[in-house]
Amino acid sequence: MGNPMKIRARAEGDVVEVKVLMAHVMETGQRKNQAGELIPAWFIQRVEATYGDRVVLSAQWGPAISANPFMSFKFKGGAKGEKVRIAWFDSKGDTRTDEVIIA
Amino acid sequence: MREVRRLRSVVIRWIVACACVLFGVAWAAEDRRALDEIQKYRDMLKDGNPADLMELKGEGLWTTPRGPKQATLEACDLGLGPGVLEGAYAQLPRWFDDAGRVLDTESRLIHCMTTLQGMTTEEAIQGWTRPGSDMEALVTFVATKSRGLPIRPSQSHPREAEMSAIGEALFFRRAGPLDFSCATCHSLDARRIRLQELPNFLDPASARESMIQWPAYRVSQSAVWTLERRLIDCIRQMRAPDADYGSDVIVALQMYLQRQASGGVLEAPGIKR
Amino acid sequence: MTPRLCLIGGLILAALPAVAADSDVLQRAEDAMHRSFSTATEEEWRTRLAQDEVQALCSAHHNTPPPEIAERIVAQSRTNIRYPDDGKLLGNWKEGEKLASIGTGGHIGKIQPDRAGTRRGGNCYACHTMATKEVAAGNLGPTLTGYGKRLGSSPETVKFVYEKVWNAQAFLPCSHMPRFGANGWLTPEEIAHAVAFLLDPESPVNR
Amino acid sequence: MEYPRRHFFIKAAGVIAAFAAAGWIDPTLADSVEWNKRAFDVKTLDELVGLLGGEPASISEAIHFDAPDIAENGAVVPLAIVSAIPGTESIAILVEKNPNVLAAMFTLPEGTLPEIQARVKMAETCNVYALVRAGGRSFYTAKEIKVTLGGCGG
Repeated sequence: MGNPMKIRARAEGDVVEVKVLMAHVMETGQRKNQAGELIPAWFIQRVEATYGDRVVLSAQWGPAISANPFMSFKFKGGAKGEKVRIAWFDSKGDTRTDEVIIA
Repeated sequence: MREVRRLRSVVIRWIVACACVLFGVAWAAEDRRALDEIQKYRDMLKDGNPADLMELKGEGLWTTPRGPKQATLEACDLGLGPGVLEGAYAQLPRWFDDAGRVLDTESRLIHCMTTLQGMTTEEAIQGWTRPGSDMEALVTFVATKSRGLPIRPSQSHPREAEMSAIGEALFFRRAGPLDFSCATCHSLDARRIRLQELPNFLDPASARESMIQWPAYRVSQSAVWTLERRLIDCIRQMRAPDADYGSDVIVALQMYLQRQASGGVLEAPGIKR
Repeated sequence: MTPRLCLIGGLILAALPAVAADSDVLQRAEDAMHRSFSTATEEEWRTRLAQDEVQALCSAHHNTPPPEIAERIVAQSRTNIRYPDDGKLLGNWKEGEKLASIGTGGHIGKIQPDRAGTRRGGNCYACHTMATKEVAAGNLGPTLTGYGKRLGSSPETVKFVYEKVWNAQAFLPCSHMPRFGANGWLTPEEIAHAVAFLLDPESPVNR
Repeated sequence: MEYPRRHFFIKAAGVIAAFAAAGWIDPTLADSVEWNKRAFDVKTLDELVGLLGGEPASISEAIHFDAPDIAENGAVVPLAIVSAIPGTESIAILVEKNPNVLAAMFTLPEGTLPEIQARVKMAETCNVYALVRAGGRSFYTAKEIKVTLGGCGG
């Protein structure tokens, strides 16, 4: 299920800025271990951000996104005190969802 | 933060000044641009330090009943009394009567995990060489509880002064096929390995600037490293065999470095190459 | 050293802050070493952890040895210089260029040893600016850009540069630079390649 | 791991379909709950644009691409992209010399600003592209980022 994300969401006027850190190895499948064997790929493939029922961002990622990914984006129409929810889905079928209250 | 930036700009100016005298203005401009861009790179990474994830994980480990005794670490005494976390990291390593040794953060946590939770040492440090290990998470969590406080390693026991003196001797101790010691890279001002700026641990200002950042997320490792992990790797880079985790050499070096950096206000966790 | 020089040396020494560590602390540091590398083999103790005389002297004096010890180090460092079998001290600069960039090799232990067959390099760029096209050059040592242009390539110069790379302490006692030849890190042929990289007019160091 | 995976796909498929129907998602980029393997297998910017449809991408100064000229480590290269192209629907990041060129595609539903920050891995010094899709057309800007060697080298 993975470790918790760290999400920050801040409203300024009617624009909410969301910053997300995710705990994930983002293994490319190209690296070798000490024994010289390839380490299998394992990375987040899709990310989805929702505000209430509204999708505010969806993303598809490849293994070239850095380990422990960080992303930020902004959307209009969010209100303080409401929640933003982030979900990720990885190449092994793992998924994790966390949410934060907009400050 | 302002002081750190000012220091950096002083360092950059110093490098550039020397370069101008020696090799001409064009070369210096190029070098400064490189350092400026690296500074920009670091600034862009500051917001959203993945080490924050390890702080979260460490807090979870601290408050979760674990080990054969199913106890949490909340009664662990890091030197300021059972359960007192605020400022404890900033004053380690220190002498502990109950252990009869000078201990650093890691070895004190091992002590708590074995005594309070009933773990073996092997269980306590399990996976410490791998990214995201429990020990790195716990140290990160403990260190953040000293954020904003000055580094002030304990000076209450004569064995602490002895450890610091041993640490200084080890700092200068050259050995191995490349004749390296810590001082080879860390006893001169404004030096770099490739583009990597090196702290000069003989200069308190430079020592502080470096030490206030540990534990740090290391982008080259995609992982948080504690100072202990970093020192063990420095010794590996010097082409020595592996030093034991929590061993006296590692504790003594930390004692010396923390003393050199006394007064530096902790910003942990930092972000480093 | 003449008596007069000795006197000056002694005065300089007296004026310097005491840097030599006291022998009791040095002994305790050695004891700490012996307690802290439980997995090291006997060979590793001999070749990686124990100090030779020069290392021990430089450590004890924090790399600023008093004159008589400095002299001893230089004299000793001049005794064991070996040269390539074919006598050519100027090798192939292209090979030297490769060696200058390679920073791997020689890592041991269980945590992150080098993979079998990892090339061992000189890692010159870690500490020196050489060809200007390499942006990521360190500055622990002096810049070597245009070195050959400045020094030329007379036989004396070639010999000096070869010996300097072989054992920097033959010229500067307690130099931070590894004793690449004396320690067996690079072969005489590899050092000749490094000399060519520094001095050959065709080398990017001099173009 | 089989069960949760199926479970998630079924659930997520419903959600995505609903949003796609509402017109909030660019169908060429995120119309499927499946990862777009074809897009991530492309070897060039042109190939990706071909896959997305429309004319070849044109270079645009309306895409502001902020990143350091030199990265201290290729494992983490921070990027900030802001598009001033009206009707920006998605932003993709491509790294020219990576084994797989496409690093990420962000789909921006209505109400989401065309501003993205992310961090990518770079195998070596090369161009990084920000590719913007708007009204079925493709625009891009490029920036060369140097990846340096740091540390002790081992």
